[in-house]
Formats: sequence, C-alpha cells, structure tokens
Amino acid sequence: MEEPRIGVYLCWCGTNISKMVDVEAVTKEVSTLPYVVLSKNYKYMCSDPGQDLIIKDIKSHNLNRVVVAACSPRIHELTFRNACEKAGINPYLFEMANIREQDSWVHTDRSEATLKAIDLVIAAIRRVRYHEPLQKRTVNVDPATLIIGGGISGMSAALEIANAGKKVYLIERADHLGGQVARFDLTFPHLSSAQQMIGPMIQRVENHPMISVSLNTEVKEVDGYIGNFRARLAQKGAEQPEITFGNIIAAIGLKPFDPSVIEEYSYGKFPDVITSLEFEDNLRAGRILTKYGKEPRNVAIIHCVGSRNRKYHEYCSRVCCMVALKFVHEIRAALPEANIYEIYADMRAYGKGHEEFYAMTTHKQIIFLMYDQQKRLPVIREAHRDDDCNMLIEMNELLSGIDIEVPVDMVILMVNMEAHENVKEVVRTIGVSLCGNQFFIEKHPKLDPVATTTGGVYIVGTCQGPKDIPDSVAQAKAAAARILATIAQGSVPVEVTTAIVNESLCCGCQTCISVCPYSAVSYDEIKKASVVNEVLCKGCGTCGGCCPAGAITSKHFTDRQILSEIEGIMSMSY
Amino acid sequence: MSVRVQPELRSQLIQFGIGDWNACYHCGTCTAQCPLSEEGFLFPRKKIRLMQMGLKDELEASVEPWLCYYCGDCSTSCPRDANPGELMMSLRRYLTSIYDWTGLSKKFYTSELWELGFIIVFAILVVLSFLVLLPSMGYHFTRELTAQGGVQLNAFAPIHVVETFDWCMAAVVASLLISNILRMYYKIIWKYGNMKVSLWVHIREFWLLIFNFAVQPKFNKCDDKRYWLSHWFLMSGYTIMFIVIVVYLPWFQTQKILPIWHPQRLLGYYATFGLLFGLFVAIIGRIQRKDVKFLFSHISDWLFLAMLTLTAITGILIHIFRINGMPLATYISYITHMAVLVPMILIEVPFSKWSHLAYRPFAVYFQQLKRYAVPRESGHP
Amino acid sequence: MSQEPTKPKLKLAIYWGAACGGCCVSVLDTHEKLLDIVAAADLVFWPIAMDIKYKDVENMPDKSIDLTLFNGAVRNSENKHMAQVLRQKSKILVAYGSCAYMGGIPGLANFFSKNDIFKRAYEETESTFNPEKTYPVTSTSVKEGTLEIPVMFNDVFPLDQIVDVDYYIPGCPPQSERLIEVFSAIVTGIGLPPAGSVVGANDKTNCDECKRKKSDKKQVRKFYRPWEIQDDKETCFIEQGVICMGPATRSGCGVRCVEGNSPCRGCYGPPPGATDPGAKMMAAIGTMINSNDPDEIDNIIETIVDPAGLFYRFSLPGSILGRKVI
Amino acid sequence: MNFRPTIVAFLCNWCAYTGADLAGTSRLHYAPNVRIIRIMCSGRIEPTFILKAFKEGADGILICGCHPGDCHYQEGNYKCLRRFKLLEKFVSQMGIEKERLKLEWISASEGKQFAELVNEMTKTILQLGPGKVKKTLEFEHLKTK
Repeated sequence: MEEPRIGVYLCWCGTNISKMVDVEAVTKEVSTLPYVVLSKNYKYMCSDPGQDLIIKDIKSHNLNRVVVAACSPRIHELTFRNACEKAGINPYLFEMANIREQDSWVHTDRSEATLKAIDLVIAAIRRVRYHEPLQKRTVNVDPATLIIGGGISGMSAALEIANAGKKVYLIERADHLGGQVARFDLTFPHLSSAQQMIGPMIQRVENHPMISVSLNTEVKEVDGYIGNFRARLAQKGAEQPEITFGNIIAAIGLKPFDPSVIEEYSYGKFPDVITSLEFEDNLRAGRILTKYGKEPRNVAIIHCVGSRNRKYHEYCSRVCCMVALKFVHEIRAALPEANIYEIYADMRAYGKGHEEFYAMTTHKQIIFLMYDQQKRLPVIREAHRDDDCNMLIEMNELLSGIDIEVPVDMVILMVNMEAHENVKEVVRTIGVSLCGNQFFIEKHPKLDPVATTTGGVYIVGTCQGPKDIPDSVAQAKAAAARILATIAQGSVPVEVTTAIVNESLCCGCQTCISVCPYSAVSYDEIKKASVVNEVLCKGCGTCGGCCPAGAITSKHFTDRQILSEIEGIMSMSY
Repeated sequence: MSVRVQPELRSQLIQFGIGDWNACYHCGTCTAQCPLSEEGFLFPRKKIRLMQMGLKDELEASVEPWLCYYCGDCSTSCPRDANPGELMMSLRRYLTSIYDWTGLSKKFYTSELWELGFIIVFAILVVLSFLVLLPSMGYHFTRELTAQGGVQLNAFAPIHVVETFDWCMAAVVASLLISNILRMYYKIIWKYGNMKVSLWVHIREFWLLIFNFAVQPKFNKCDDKRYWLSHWFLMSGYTIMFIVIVVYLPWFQTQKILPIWHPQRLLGYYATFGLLFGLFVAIIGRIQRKDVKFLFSHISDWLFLAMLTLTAITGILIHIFRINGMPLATYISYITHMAVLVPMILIEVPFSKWSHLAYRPFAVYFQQLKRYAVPRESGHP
Repeated sequence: MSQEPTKPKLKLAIYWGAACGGCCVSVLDTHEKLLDIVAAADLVFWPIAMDIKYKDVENMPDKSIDLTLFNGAVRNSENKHMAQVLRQKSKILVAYGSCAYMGGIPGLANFFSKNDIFKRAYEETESTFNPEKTYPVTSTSVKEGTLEIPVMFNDVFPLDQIVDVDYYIPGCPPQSERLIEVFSAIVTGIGLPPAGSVVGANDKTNCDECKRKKSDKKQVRKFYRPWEIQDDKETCFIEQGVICMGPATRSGCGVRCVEGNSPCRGCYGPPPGATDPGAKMMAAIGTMINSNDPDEIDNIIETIVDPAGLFYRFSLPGSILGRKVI
Repeated sequence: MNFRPTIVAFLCNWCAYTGADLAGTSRLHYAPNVRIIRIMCSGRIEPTFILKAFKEGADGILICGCHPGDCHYQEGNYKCLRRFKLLEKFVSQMGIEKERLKLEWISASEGKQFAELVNEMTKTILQLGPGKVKKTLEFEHLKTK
C-alpha cells in the first residue's frame, strides 16, 4: 500500500459548527498527526469553492486520502466523494466526521464540543488510513414497475408511468379500484365531487394498454434487488405466474381508526354516533337521517378521534379538520335550520385554500366548541326523557372554561388515519422500515420523501403518513418520475460496500451463510470456502460480525478500519 | 353542573347589532391588546365565546361589556375582522334590554317602528300640550316684549308648569332607571355565582361610582385619548344641562336677559359648547366612518345623535330668539325643543343608549364589589 | 535433516517461564529427529536438561545465541529477567507454545488477583493448615545472608508483552513435526516468514482440516458441555451444540482433539484475520443462538456455563482485555 | 480532576445514526461524553469492537440498532442482540459492571430518545466511576514500545 497522504478539511457551516466548535483549534490539533499532509478549514466545505479547495489540494499536494469534518455523512458524504473522484482519487478513500448533527448542534459547552470534534476528526483520520479503493457497480433496470395498491396514489403513479410507455403491474387487494377516495362524496376545499374525479381515473387505468390491473390480489413474495425484482402474486389465494419488474411503488393506503376503543364516545352503542367515513356513505346516498329515519336537528362533529392523543395516536391526521368543515357545508346545504356543532381540539388549516375555506365555513352558523384533547374528552350520553334531542354531549369548553352540555341527534366522529393493517406483511415482502406509528419510513424526511432505504422501492400516499389527495397525487407522480428516470438511464448503481471473503482464511465453517438475510453468501464446495454474490449483497456486514476466523468482512467496514476508528476516537480521551 | 348551550339565543342577539360573531376563532388578540381588560374581567374574547355558545345566564351576569369604552383597537387588530368592539356594543344594547323589566327597551332596540312611533307620539303630545293644554289653562302666546326687549317666555311656557312636568318626567325616568340598575345588580352580584359582598364594602367603594361618573377614568385608559375629551365634554355638557333644566329650571329659564358673565349664561354656553363639540365629533365620525368605532351605526345611534343635536340647536335658537326679542321664533323653537327633548329623555335614559350614563359607573362599582367577593384562593385580594 | 559441514553449528537455547514442562517435552518428542537438531545446533542453555547458571547466560556476548525457544508465560520477576536476558543474547527469540504466545493455561490466573491466589493457596485449600497465615516472602534473612526468591507478579504476561518476539510457535504443546519444520527453515533460512509471524501453523482454522460433516445449519437452541451429550462422532461439534474452538483456531495441530472426539479448545490461537480468538468465537457462537426472544436467548446462554473460561482458555493474557478487571 | 466519562456508541446507519442526526437537527442538547461510530447495521457489531473500546479506555459503551422488526437488513439487529447477550455475560465475568454496556433500540424518528439515552448513560457512568480496564495490568512490566 502506498504511503497515506491525508488532507483534513473542517467546515464552519457558517456559524452552525463554528459557534460551538473552535474549528481553528481542531485544525491545528490534527495537523501534526501521522500521515496528515495538511489540515484546513473553510466556511462552507460543501460549497463549490469548498469542494474546489479539496480538488486543488489533492492535485497539488498529491493527497490520496481525504477527511472532511462537517455535517452528517448522510447529507454530504456523496458530495465529497464526488469531489474526490473529480480530483482523480477513488471516492472511497474519503471519510467524514460528523461534527454538526452529532456535536455542535447537540452540545452547549464550547470546550467540550471542541474536544469531541478533535476526537471525531482523529478517528476519521485513523480510519481513512486503512480505506481501500472500491469500484462502482451498476445493474440493468427492468422497465416494468409493480404498484401495490389501487387507490388514488397507486393509480396516479400507474398512469404517469404507463403514459410514458412503460409496463405497470397494479395490484389491488380489494375487488375494485379507487381506495378510500371511492368512498368520499365531495372533496375540500373546492367541494367538487370525488366520484366524478375517481370514476374516469379508474376507467383510464383499467383501459390503459400498459397497465395490467389485478384485483383481489396480494403479493406473496418479492425477491431480487433494484432493477431486477421478481414477485409471486396470489389472486384469491390462487398462485399467479411470476412477474419481473425493476421498481416497486408501495401505495397500500390507510385504515380508518376504530373509535369503539374510546369509551367516552360510545361508538357502537349509540346508533347515531357514526364515523366520518360512514357519514360519507350517507352523503353519497344523499340522505342525512338518524337511525330513526328523522332529519337531525342537532349535528355534532367531533374532531381528532384517535388523533393527537397519547392514549391512541399522538400524530395529527392532517385532513380531518378540513373534512369536518366540508361536512358542515354539506349539512348546512341539506339542513338549513339544523344546529351544527364543531367539537374540536385545534383547528388546522395549513394547506392551499384551507384557511380561506375555514374562514368561509365559520359564517355558516356553526358553533365551534373546543375541548382539551389531553385532559378530558367530551362524553356522549343518552338524553334525558324530557329532552327534545337524542343524545347529550358533556364537555368542558376550553375557550370559556365552562362545563357545558350540547343537545345532539347525530354525532360524526372524525376518525384518525391509521397505518394499513397489512403493513407488517408488506414490510416483510418488500423490505422497508416502519416509523413508530407504523407508517413506512422515507429515505430522507426532507430531501427524499418518496424513496425508501431499499433501492428501487418507493412509498406514496397515506402509507407514508396521513395526507390529503393533492399531496398523495404529488408524491405518486414524484415516485413515478424517479422510476422513469432510472428506466431511462437503463441501469442503476448498486451497493459497493458489499461483503468480501478472504478465501485464504475461510475455513468453511459456514457460520456466515445462514445469517445472510439476502442469501448472498453460499458455500463453494470446490474452493471449500464461502463466496459472496455481490449483486444480492446489501452490505449489512452481519456475516463479518459472526465470522470466527475473520475471513469474511464488509468492504469499507473492515475490522482494521473500525478498530482504528475506535483507537482514534479514544486517543485523546481524558 | 353543566350549562346547556342555546344556539337559539343567537336569533335574539343578532337584533341588537351586527349578527355574525362566528368569524372569531379565539386567538385572544383583542383581549391581549385591550388596556381595560384585566385579570378576572377579561374581554372581549370571553364574552364573544358566551355569545357563540348562547350561554344566556353567563351573558346577563357580565359586567365586562360596560367596562369597554369602544376605542375600537380590538376590531382593528382582529385578524379575522370579527369586530369584537362592535360585538361588545351589541352586547351592551342586549344587556340594556335585559335590565329593563318593561320590555320596552327591547322593543325600541329591535323595532324601528316602535321607537319612531314612540318618539312621534310623544312629540305630538308635547306640541298638543303647548297648543291646546296650556292655552286652555290660560297661558298664551304674547308678542309683548320684556323691558329689556326679550321675549316673555314664561307667559307661553309657564315656569312652574314646565318645572312640575320636568319633575314628573324625572321621577318616571329615575324610577325606571333605578329599578333597572337594581336588576343589573341582581343579575351581576346577587344571582350569579355564590358571592357575598359585605355592606361595608358597598359603602366603602361607593366613591368609585361618583368618581367614574364624573371623570370616566376608564375611558381615558383607552389608547386613543381624543374621544375621552370629546365624550367628557358631551357628558358634562349634557349633565349640566339636565340638572339645570330639571332641577333648577326657574333659575335657568328666565325672561330677564342676564349679563353675559352671569353663571346662568356661562353654564348654558359651556353646556351648549360641550354638547355641540361632542356631537360634532360623533356625527363626523359616523359619517366619515374612518374610525372603526364609528363603522357600524345602529338605528338607535343615529336617532340619539339626531335628537340630541336637534335639542341642542333648538336650545341655542331659543336663547338667540329670546334675547333678540323674536317671540314667534322663540315659541316655535321652544315647542320643537320640547317635542324632541321629552321623547328623547323618556326613551334614551331608561331604555336605550343614554342609560349607559348610569350603567357604566355602576359597572365599575359592581366590578369592584365582585373583586372583594371572589374567594381569596382564586388570586384576588 | 542434513547439515552442511562447512557451516558453523547454531547455538540453541530453550528456556521455560511459567510452564508445565510440556513444551520441553515436545522438543524431546521429536524422537530421532532430535539427533538432527543436535547435529545442527549446540544447545547452550536448557534448564530442564542442562546444568548451567543464569550468570553464565548473562555473561554470553549479545546476539551470541542463534535461536531461543522460550516456552511458558511470564509470571514472576525471574521469568521477566530471563526473558530480557535471552532477548539480548539471542538473534531469534521464539515464543514457543501457547503460554509464551498468549499466556496459555497459566494465563487463566488472570481471572484472579495475586492476593486471591495466595489466599487460596496458603489459607483456603482443603489440605492447608496455616493458622499463622504465613505467606511466602521474597526475601529471608538467614545466618549465611539473605535469601531471595522471585517476586510473583499480579498478572500473567505473554512473552511479547515483555520483550520483542521474532516468531510464535503456537500449541499446547506445539506439534513436534511443526518444530522440526520451523527449525529446518531457520537453519536453512528458506521459507521463513517476516519477523512477528506465527510459524508452525496454518492460516486457515481447524474446520478446514476437520473431517466432521459441516453444514450451514449452525443454529443452536441448547449448548452442551462435552460430557452432557452422546457425540455422534461425525457431525460438527457446534452443530450438535458443543462449543468447539475449531473455527477460530489455527490449524496445524492436525485437529488432534477432534480426531480424538473432543472439541478443539483453542491452544493454537487465532488465525491472522483475528486478534482476539475469544471475541471472534463469541461473535460466531452468539450469532448461532437460535432465538430472537430476549428471554429465550438468556435461557440458551445459561447453557454456556463459563464463557470467559471457555473462549479464553489459552488466550486470556494475550487477549484484548488481558485479565479480569479488579 | 473531575471524572469526565467517555462513552463510545456504535450506531447503525439507518435507524440509530439517523436518530442521532435527528437529535441534532432538533437541537436537543445532551451530554458531550458520547463518541459515535457509524456501522451499516448493528449486525456488524462484534465483541472485538466492544472489548477494544473498553481496552482503549471507554467508560461505557452504547450499542444502538433499529427496533426489533424494523431492521433495514431484516434481522441484523437480532443477531446483534444475541451476541450482545452473550457478551454481557462475558463482560460481567470479566469484572466489568454490566451497566457499562448497553444495547438500546433507537429508530430514525427517536432523536429525543437518543438524547435521553445518552444523558441517562452518562449519569450511570458518572455514578459507577471511571472504567478500570485500561489500568488493570501492571504497566511497569510491559515492554516499552
């Protein structure tokens, strides 16, 4: 191995780092370490001048290793790797120290943060010394796409891809397309008909030559990797022929919250306490009647049912406030004389036209009553014998602090959007992760909200988190664009940091074979050693973590590299 | 014990002013910026809430609407244009009708027919008294002038008869107003909540009532000080006029033309100036509609201004015509003056807008009583 | 093995530190090949076989010994002194056997402190009668003067922690055949790896040579100690639930223990890819626990009675931690 | 001198490291004693790393992976758990307090939990005092390098 010549670069990140870390001191501290040729700092290393600084130094000082101490490698590792490559050294001869997210932003003592930064930079320097050049690899992309879920998100993505002339397999578990939107009457805030929107869309999907729709169908198993997946489907339990495709979009949608677990609301006990979706059914049928067949004179809409409550779900379902206001419009139109109560915890009208819609609705003679979501939910009781109403809602009205009772004949519960009940199953088959609320987790919450950490798998619509129709459609089309881009490219880069076997050390104990979740490791009878299928390997390194002989390891995460990092991180320890 | 919401209260409330308070989404900006709103007596937001929910008893027990002097800053700062200031104004009208046991107040506020009819009927009665009743009692119109060349007013409007009538009218108005104030006391202090206020506190804090009536320090706490001055002129002018006309009529309504520095004339001029100045500001404001407090004018507002202006102008005319020895003009002015003044006092003082001259200082007094009635642990002394 | 008559004979020293004597015996176990050794080399120092005083060794010129086979760990001041002397006098110093290489069986003393050991030895053992609690002292005055005995250290050290070592020959004891190979390489200078290497053993671990049937089904729900199970004599020990150090132990011994139907105990030490064979073995065995349920995993680990002793039987002082924390 | 513990944390790239980044982007403050090492999966973490960190002077060691069932590589965290349990037994045999070695599941959304975990661990280590692994051998006998 050639003598390491390491260039170290510290980023100020404006004041984000320099405010809490004495960048100058760190630069000086590490400048004398073995193999460090130069150490510099700059205001924004990720900027063009910052990158140019590295590129110039690599050329003029003949550097063969680069360390950048800046933000999280999850943000800019690729940026700097590309800069290294531009300067002519292998991008993997680079290491990043995270002194922003994991240092300057989380500490308040400048000297401690500076000491920590020194440790982290030394660790990176010690590690990069043992980095080895790795070669990029690509695989071809099958132009077909599998879309799981035939709701508005799945269909939007399907049409987008199919209109580009690429094959789409659209799989729907139910016996019809349309998903939740097919249940809606009107949509907010324009009060346009959901049926008129979704109906023609379903027809376009069903008649599209490039879309193959399979109803009553579930995905049994997905094998393969980005660009080259294959799946077994089952239609009504019967196995279907295997299909192959290059990308997957999960659009499995949501499940409405079951309010019967909330005792206060007596859902299931009182026939006129109904969920928002049941009310949509009523609206579509064109009749707002109590179970006794009478027009309700008092209608209450309770918000945040199962949402924003530690007992049920802490998150906000985002659309229910607007749906409730939409109900107000529809009820007011049908029952001009009815008393309408909006019993809410907070009114959220964040979207385009939403605040205006809310303001407009307030003039529909609605009585808004606020309750404390955390302290006391409203309680629905049976009315007294001499009351001229069906039920009474007892609540503490938060804005006045007064305990009130509200006479009602019908209560609509704005139920939360829960993750789909099928979610665990899908997670298993397509290999994506779930967040704490059982929604699929995106690759990056801001910069990559449609991809997942599994290459070639995208998430759209409410399976990623509660959202309204335009957001779902936007996400669907974004995912479609991403997929079309990879199809247009024809190939995609795959994991470089795969496992590697040192065959001269492997004794053939085969411990590594059963631990591999991707069956990427197998035993070669002739070599009498384990071998890795690099296309299947995703580089988790679990095999390396169990090899008793130290024969198999993951590239870029070798024992030597990690042990050096540990030594480096502890070298200044007090 | 829960209070039941009464959405139907809305249909009653909207008759007293602007109807839609649903625009309010309770950000509390109005309360936060109001210099008069204070801990324990927060408004306007809380009162709007009571209106929205239709909590009648809570509304009627509210002292806060009277603590508002309608500077209009709340309406200016309202992000939703919910007009909290005007809602408080409407609420004052509503409360006036609630305090009034005769039900006339509500009629006047909610029916223009009733109000105009009442005014016209009384105006006719006044005119008839001058044209029919007084002549039949032997008081006649005379062209004869006094030695100083002034008009013989007392020959036409005999001072003791007018004074007697004034006293009768004052008695009626006062008894109505006092009974209304007692009802106000009953609703705010007696009935609502479980409060007890000692007699000593009642006596000790009584000065507040006088002080607030005379100075209106609360009004001056509003950020815009201009209106305090014009209102004070109006109020003091009116009060002086009211006292000299009702209590000291014989001293005021003289045939003798007194020297210009005589207190009778000076008081009269001051009162006239105060009235005219206050009226000018109010009328210009309501016409220009630049200031938010003048943005919405209920029929009762205009009627009141019109009548008061007419009263003031006719009063001036009487004075001018009298000292210049113009009998006919003096008498016509006098009849007109009385025809406007009488229904105005009868309507406005016990039943309508003018009653606030009593309700406001009493509200400050009741507020103070409430302070001493609230249990210690809730944070009040 | 033949020796060019023109070449001067090598000078060979064999020394024992904290050792059982087995390593010295392993030299004798070369049987008739010993004659070749003696033909090629003069034995200048070998306490078990020759009478020579330490003073004589100390007086030898530096680097005058061509090859020293140092067996046994460094346990006391005498071992340390001689290690330093022999380093100075030897051209090639070989850590011979598991004890010199990694600490070996004496290294298990690093699970205790010196005080623990003395207490046990001089007070608590069932056969000890020592009411006065007399402990050995390093210096005793007698009529003739002061008698000194070596100071026992608190720790057992492998040789290379005390002095630089040129080669390591693992084994408890090393296979005699391997000794011959290494010796001949040293004599001829052919096939000798760079200094610091392990010699007399292979790079691959024991499974490579093991004749037992192996598969990728290394998922264990209960571990057994060798006497707890009827060995089928043909399946990989680990697959039967018996922990065998074979996968993490260099081959070179000829898989003798497994051939004798006993699991490998790890005397040959780690392969080149691993620094700490115990840690590597824990990584492998831990992964083989066939459960994802924390409680069940605990139950399965219960069946590994003494992981420290099992995984570090020969290698504790030379391992990462080196000894038990006291 | 006051005892300032050093905690070495091994975090998997997908959940725990992202969670620690989230603690940063959320500006949650925690004790500055933790030094984070990123690995792709907690399944890569082997006892050698842990023992090495102890030997280098770490007073405490944190291992964080995805929650069970959420592993980016399906089951790496379970492999980590198995090894961890065995290592835990070994470490206590070696006289190292069990509390110095901790395995916790931190998801990508649990920045707050990560910050709390670090604070809690720092508190534990402060109570335990400095780790003794580094100083346990009789240094005077060792050759000087």
